[in-house]
Amino acid sequence: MIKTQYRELYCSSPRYWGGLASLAFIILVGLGAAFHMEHNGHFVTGMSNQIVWGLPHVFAIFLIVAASGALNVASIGSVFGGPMYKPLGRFSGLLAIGLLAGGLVVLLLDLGRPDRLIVAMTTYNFKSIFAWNIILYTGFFTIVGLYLWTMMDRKFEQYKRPVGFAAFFWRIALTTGTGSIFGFLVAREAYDAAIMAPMFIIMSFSYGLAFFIITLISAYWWAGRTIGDLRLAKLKNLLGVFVGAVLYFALVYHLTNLYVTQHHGVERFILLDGGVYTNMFWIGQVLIGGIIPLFLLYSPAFTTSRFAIMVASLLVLIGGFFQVYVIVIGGQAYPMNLFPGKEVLTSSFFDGVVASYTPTIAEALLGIAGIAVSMTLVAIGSRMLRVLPESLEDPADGECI
Amino acid sequence: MSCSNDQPDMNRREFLGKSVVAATAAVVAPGVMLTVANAASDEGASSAVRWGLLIDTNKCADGCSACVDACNKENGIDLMQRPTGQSDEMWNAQRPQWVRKVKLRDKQTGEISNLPMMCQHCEHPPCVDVCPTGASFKRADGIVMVDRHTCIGCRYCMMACPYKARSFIHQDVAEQLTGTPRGKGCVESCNLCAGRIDAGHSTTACQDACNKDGHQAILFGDLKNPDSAIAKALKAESSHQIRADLELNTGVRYTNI
Amino acid sequence: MSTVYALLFIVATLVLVIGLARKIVQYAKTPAPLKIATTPAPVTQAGVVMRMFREVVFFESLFKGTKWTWIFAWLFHMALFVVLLRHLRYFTDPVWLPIELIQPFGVYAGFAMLAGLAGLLVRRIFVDRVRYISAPSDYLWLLVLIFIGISGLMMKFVAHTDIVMVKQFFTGLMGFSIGTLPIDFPLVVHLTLVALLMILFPFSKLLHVPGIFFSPSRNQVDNPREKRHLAPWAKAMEE
Amino acid sequence: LLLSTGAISETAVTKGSKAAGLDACVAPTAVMRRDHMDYLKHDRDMTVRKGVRDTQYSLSECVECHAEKDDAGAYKPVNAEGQFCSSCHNYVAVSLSCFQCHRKTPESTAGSGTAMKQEGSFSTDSLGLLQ
Amino acid sequence: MAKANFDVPELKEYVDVPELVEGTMAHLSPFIAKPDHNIPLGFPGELVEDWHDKALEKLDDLRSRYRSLQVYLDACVKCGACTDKCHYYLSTKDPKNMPVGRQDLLRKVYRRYNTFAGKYFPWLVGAEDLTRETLDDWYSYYHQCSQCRRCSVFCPYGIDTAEISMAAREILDSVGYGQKYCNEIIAKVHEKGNNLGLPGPAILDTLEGLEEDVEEETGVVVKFPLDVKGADILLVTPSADFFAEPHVDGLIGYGKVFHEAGISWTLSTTASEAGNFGMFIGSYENMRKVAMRIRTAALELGVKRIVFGECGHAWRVAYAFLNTLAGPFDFLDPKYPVPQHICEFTYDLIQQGKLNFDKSANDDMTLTFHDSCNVARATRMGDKPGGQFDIPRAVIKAVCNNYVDMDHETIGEKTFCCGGGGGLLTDDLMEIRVKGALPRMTALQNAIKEEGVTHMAAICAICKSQFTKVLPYYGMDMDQIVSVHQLVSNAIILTGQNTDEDDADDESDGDE
Ligand code: HEC
Ligand code: HEC
Ligand code: HEC
Ligand code: HEM
Ligand code: HEM
Ligand code: SF4
Ligand code: SF4
Ligand code: SF4
Ligand code: SF4
Ligand code: SF4
Ligand code: SF4
Repeated sequence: MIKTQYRELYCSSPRYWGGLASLAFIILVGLGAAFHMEHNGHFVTGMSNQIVWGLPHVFAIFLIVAASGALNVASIGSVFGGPMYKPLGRFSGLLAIGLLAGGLVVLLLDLGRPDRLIVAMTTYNFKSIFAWNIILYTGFFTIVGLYLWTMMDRKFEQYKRPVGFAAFFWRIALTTGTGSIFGFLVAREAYDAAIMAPMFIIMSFSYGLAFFIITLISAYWWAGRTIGDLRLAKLKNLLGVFVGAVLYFALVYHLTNLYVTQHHGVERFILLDGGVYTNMFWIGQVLIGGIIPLFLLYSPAFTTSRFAIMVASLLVLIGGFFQVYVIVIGGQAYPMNLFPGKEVLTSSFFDGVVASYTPTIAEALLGIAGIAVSMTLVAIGSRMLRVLPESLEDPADGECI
Repeated sequence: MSCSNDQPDMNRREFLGKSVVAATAAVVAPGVMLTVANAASDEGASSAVRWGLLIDTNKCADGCSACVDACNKENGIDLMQRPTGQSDEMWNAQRPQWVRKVKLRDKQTGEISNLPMMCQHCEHPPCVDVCPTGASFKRADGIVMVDRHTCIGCRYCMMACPYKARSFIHQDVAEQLTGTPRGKGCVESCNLCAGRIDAGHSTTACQDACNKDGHQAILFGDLKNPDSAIAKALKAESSHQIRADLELNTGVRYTNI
Repeated sequence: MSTVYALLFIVATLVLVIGLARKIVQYAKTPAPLKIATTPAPVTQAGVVMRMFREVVFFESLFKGTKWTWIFAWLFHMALFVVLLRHLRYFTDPVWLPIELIQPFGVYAGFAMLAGLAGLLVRRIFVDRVRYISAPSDYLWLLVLIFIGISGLMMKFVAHTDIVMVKQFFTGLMGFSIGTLPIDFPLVVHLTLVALLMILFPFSKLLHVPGIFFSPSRNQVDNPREKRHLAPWAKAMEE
Repeated sequence: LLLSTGAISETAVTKGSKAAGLDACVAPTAVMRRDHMDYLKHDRDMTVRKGVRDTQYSLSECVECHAEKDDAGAYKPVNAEGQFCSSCHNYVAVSLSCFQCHRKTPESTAGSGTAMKQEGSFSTDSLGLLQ
Repeated sequence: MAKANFDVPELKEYVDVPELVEGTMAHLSPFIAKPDHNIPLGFPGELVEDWHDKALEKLDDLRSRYRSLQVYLDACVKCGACTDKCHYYLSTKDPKNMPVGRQDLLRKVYRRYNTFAGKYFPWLVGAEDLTRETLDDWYSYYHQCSQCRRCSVFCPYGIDTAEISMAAREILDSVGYGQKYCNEIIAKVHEKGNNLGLPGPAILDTLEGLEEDVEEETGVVVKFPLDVKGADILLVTPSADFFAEPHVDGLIGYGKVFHEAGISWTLSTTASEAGNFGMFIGSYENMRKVAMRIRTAALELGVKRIVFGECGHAWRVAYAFLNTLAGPFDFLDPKYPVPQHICEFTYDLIQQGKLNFDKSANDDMTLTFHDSCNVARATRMGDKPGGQFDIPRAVIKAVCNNYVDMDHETIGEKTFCCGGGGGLLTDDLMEIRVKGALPRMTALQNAIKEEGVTHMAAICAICKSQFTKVLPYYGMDMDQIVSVHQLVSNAIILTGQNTDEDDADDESDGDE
């Protein structure tokens, strides 16, 4: 069998530096936005005491979820022994690290007191799932870092599988943890569901793979390398399965919620009369993020169209973004029912009314900067390290099924 | 939703905590209490007591907001300036409110009731459970508060609190009272007037205000001391915890909802 | 005691400055008769500046060479850089704004520096090839820096010293007046070792600092065909 | 030739403050200069977490004692340029974020703005006197 | 196959960094130069009495003349990045073959006599006296360095052990302790004009033979001119090209390319050697003297351009030093770089579409390319950094169908030396030559196994000679090494070439 040759990503300088420069610009703008938010206080955002987590959290959670999913390809390659995926393992590890870092940057900069990062890193309340998440995140960096190392350094090859397994379990734990951030919010009806954690896992698979496909194709286009159709077809089919699964989980989630009488209100809100959230659910999550990509991925008309795969992946991401938005913001917007059987006539604190939230540009810029941070890390990482195979031409013989 | 059954067990504690003595002393002799209160405060918060509030919604008057105003004053919340450029709507949504007035109508009977909502000082506070740094904490005497020296402003506690009892400080705070430091980027909520209580007072600011207006809707006291007014009152009539289904065993109880 | 330290630091500074200056002059004066840039090398002066920048800031060659060493070495040097910047607060009044802003990072950097040094020390002890090439001084340098770091962090976290006084002492010294230094054990250790470091700097492998800028294989433009490059002593041969 | 003794730091205590009239801080000066941050931190935790209010190193007391009054008798914030805390903190560039939350002047008993001295209302002054 | 009186390392899939074993190569040193090798070069005939002081004096002298030496002696931090980069260390485990170990042989003496710490605390900084043992160590280990500069790529300060080796060899020479092989050759060049000592008539004879061969093969008269005044191009090529396989096939290739380009060219008897062993012994004076022949020849023949044939260190001296040593070349045509590499020359013609190839002529081979260290790490081709990697590959790919690279860790700027450079290409050093080839052989073997490579092309006379010798030790065939221009020669279709040669031209498209 021909050995895979990994090579730093080289492409013509103006292209590379130009790309980096524009990413850097986006990041700079985002940092400016974050500074604006921190300097003035969060009153310059659309967030309030009702919607306490706004757009930055949507971005952050989206990226973090995608991060653990991005590792999927590596796991299939070295944990489950999918030879077709093996050469992609390194890049998948790098992307996972990049996405997580991007997400965390956003999360950090959205804190009320980011200057107290050291407090967050040194004082833990082990009862808090959030604290566990901090450990899970740092652990993720370490383990995926090690995993990358074992994949790249022949001397440590023998540890590849055990570390790969560890990374695999860690990342399942991480997504479960992220999902549980919501699962633990028993008070909020939208989140109080055991299915939240597995749903996050499957969401992570889908977004992570979509990110993977997009970055992979772009990287290869950037550097003028080739990817074989067969490989892409595999990735594409996998993506299709994940997208389907996400839809399925969403269905189960809402069905089980409908089963619990208490949750009828919030279900009605999301599915029927939640205004923007309902639209986002049906148009954003289901249509853009589910049905259209499925069509693009499975329709015979587009079997080998790379463009279709790119568009489908992009739509999966957009749909996923809406999905997280509906979960995070929609879940908060729906009022908590403190007084069953009563109707709130007046309250200065918006009891009983749907909270409104209009994100500001600053929040969006911060979130986008997070994505830019991820992409910058990936761009720099793949230039500095040998993560991308020289060529991803389909293997000549059908050895890789 | 009636929960007289899960009220704190008040019979086991027969003795009086030192601080209760001190508290009494403080009430008895406000002018000369300092050294005494000092001794009391030396001990800090004691687990021999559990502070709580009992709110009689029947007595809470429609249109009154004396408790809210008093709280704002007590804690220097009213010193906060509205940031320039902020709309009314956003100011309302973003300004801190440790206590709020809620007016309810029963969907069946149409009965109107009024009540103040503040942190319920849960015995099993979700806000404390979720706080990553342990900034949200419950003192030995049952008061739940935020240590704003370690709060990172993640707002997870706000997500977790079933009562929306907490506020995030969205802006710079130019002026504070010495007793209640507060500033941008942290989360805060009713602390049962901890500073006052530690200094030996036996009432909260909101209670004082309500009493002053003649409503007597708020009663502060030690839930664990069977002889305290609040314990007696709780025994006398059935009270409610809001969202009792969550089994948080709140320290703030309501009668007549 | 304060006087002893004052004198020590004056001497150390003189040795450091004069010693380094002499070395730099020596390097600058010694001709590089042939073009020996390690290729592929930049073909323009601007390219050389970029290359040097990458070497100095990112340790590019070391990165290519040995990733483990790179991680620790880079961590150590970057942290050292931040720590030194943070230290400027003892010597400038008023403290410059950027220096003020990095203050909080200086503390993390202190730990990072120790971590890097520890990694380097472990490698020096356990990798047989590196052990072979190490002389006692190679270990000593690492230990000196480690102890400087430990004593510094001790002052931060265990036994504080009076920083205001330290600053008054050093700013005073810069105006050639001798003040008093608080005599605290960690500070004494810290300052003694720092003085040692300064005195030995120009006589040791720490010459890699000026050296890297004068290394012909890195600082030359790759243009021998386009431009004739001739050392004075070689020119003399042509006559 | 170099043996001219540099000026030994004069005190940071400012003239118009209460401390100016006293001769010792809550601990010896040398100790305060080195360790006040640890004490403050320790006592902060005692106060906030344990409810112990009569700590030796209370920030409100620092302010009480060290804040300087201007000619008009109004207090100057202790973290203002040249005032007690800042005089050192600016000098050595140590951040003093405490006063983002903490009051920078003693609550003036006679003052108008912060009318706290009210019947029945707990006055923070009593806090200040607990020692 | 050659019989070795030493253990030939076994080829594994990878070359792992070995645990060090001291002294494994202490026994090996090259033959010592005799007075008649030394004296023409201006060195004492044999080891002088006061070698100790003379050596230190020379060290001082060199330090004051070479910034590289001075900085490199000071700057090393013993970081160890270079330790596992030398092919000689990897294959011999001898720590003195680690680049820094090699430098330290000189550095410890420098420290002892020239630095404060070394004078007063020698034990602290590892400083040592200059003793006869040290001198012998120098002789041994500085002649186990092929000056390939691989270590310099990875050193954070670019410390180039080759510079130190050169300095050490110059010191040794200055006390009369030179190496026979290099000094003998330099003497020959000074005397005859080439390394092999081929006299003019012998060269002429060879060239005529080549003309006949080519005509016989292609039916086209391709000239191989010698000492033709007024030719456009002076070709300077390693003397190995005049007789040895596979070098000579390369020379045929050059001739065909020049012929097709329609440019007049010539060789020169006095400059019948591209190599410049003066570099190996670090002697600026000797290097300059050798280089001056080329200038003189160019002036005498009145050429407009100078082109160098395939040789690694020759190209380094030509590319990087010629202008310095023998310049300025303002009498040549300024439109072309001085000097130009034959690959650059051919590449330009290919770019202009002036050459026609039948790529299938090389179909019996699957090729890979060995980046010669001096070309890779000390020179450039074309006008972009890295052209020295791209241009030869582009030429190869233009003339054959099957090309693959070896492991990327072993090519380009990180290429492994053939093991025979730097003046080690002598039988008395066969042990180090064979061992030193290990990393390259490993990569080649992997390429053979995994990618079906059959032949390796190179553009260096030393590499080609070395591989011819060494391949058999590793169970490969000596003719698996080929010249790049040999491939060009195979594939090029000369204008008017007879087409009935064989069946290969069926599909060749461009033989008008
Ligand atoms: C009783 C009033 C009082 C209180 C309360 C007080 N200080 Fe002081 N402080 C003083 C006096 C008086 C001095 C001057 C001592 C001297 O001149 O040696 C002083 C000196 C100091 C100094 C040394 C300044 C210098 O350079 O001379 C520091 C630091 C300090 N105080 C900090 C604090 C802090 C922090 C607190 C709060 C825990 C505090 N002080 C509370 C009265 C007080
Ligand atoms: C984000 C707001 C905030 C910041 C910043 C802050 N504090 Fe506090 N601090 C508080 C609050 C709230 C209390 C609690 C008061 C109470 O419970 O009565 C407090 C109480 C204290 C107390 C005990 C009360 C007293 O006056 O003695 C000390 C000591 C203290 N803080 C020291 C500090 C120091 C030192 C800093 C700076 C490093 C600091 N604080 C920064 C909010 C803050
Ligand atoms: C004598 C000079 C001096 C005075 C006056 C002074 N400080 Fe400090 N303070 C320092 C120094 C020096 C440090 C830094 C110690 C270090 O970084 O190791 C410090 C540190 C602190 C810290 C810890 C800050 C951090 O980020 O680590 C706090 C809190 C603090 N001081 C509070 C005060 C308050 C409040 C006052 C005024 C009442 C005050 N200090 C007055 C010298 C002073
Ligand atoms: C004259 C020169 C120096 C003086 C006066 C000095 C003084 C100090 C002081 C007073 C501290 C305590 C800081 C605190 O408590 O916050 C400190 C910390 C420290 N010093 Fe130095 N130092 C000097 C030089 C150096 C040098 C050259 C190094 C490194 C090689 C160094 C490394 C450190 C480190 C790592 C710390 C702990 C981290 C930190 O606080 O930044 N110091 N130094
Ligand atoms: C221009 C600035 C500098 C550059 C580019 C630089 C670069 C390097 C590099 C690349 C190494 C080799 C890697 C290693 O093993 O650590 C190194 C080592 C070292 N540097 Fe620096 N350095 C700089 C400044 C300094 C300074 C200011 C100091 C000391 C105060 C210093 C102390 C050291 C030491 C002690 C080592 C040896 C580490 C070991 O023993 O392994 N460097 N430096
Ligand atoms: S002060 Fe008393 S009556 Fe008035 S709103 Fe508050 S609780 Fe009700
Ligand atoms: S009411 Fe909310 S803030 Fe108060 S203790 Fe309970 S959960 Fe925490
Ligand atoms: S906002 Fe503060 S108190 Fe609330 S959870 Fe986060 S750190 Fe804890
Ligand atoms: S108990 Fe105190 S803090 Fe709580 S609401 Fe009443 S006045 Fe406000
Ligand atoms: S120049 Fe080449 S042979 Fe010499 S030490 Fe360096 S790597 Fe080894
Ligand atoms: S890489 Fe350079 S600095 Fe490091 S040991 Fe080798 S020669 Fe010395």
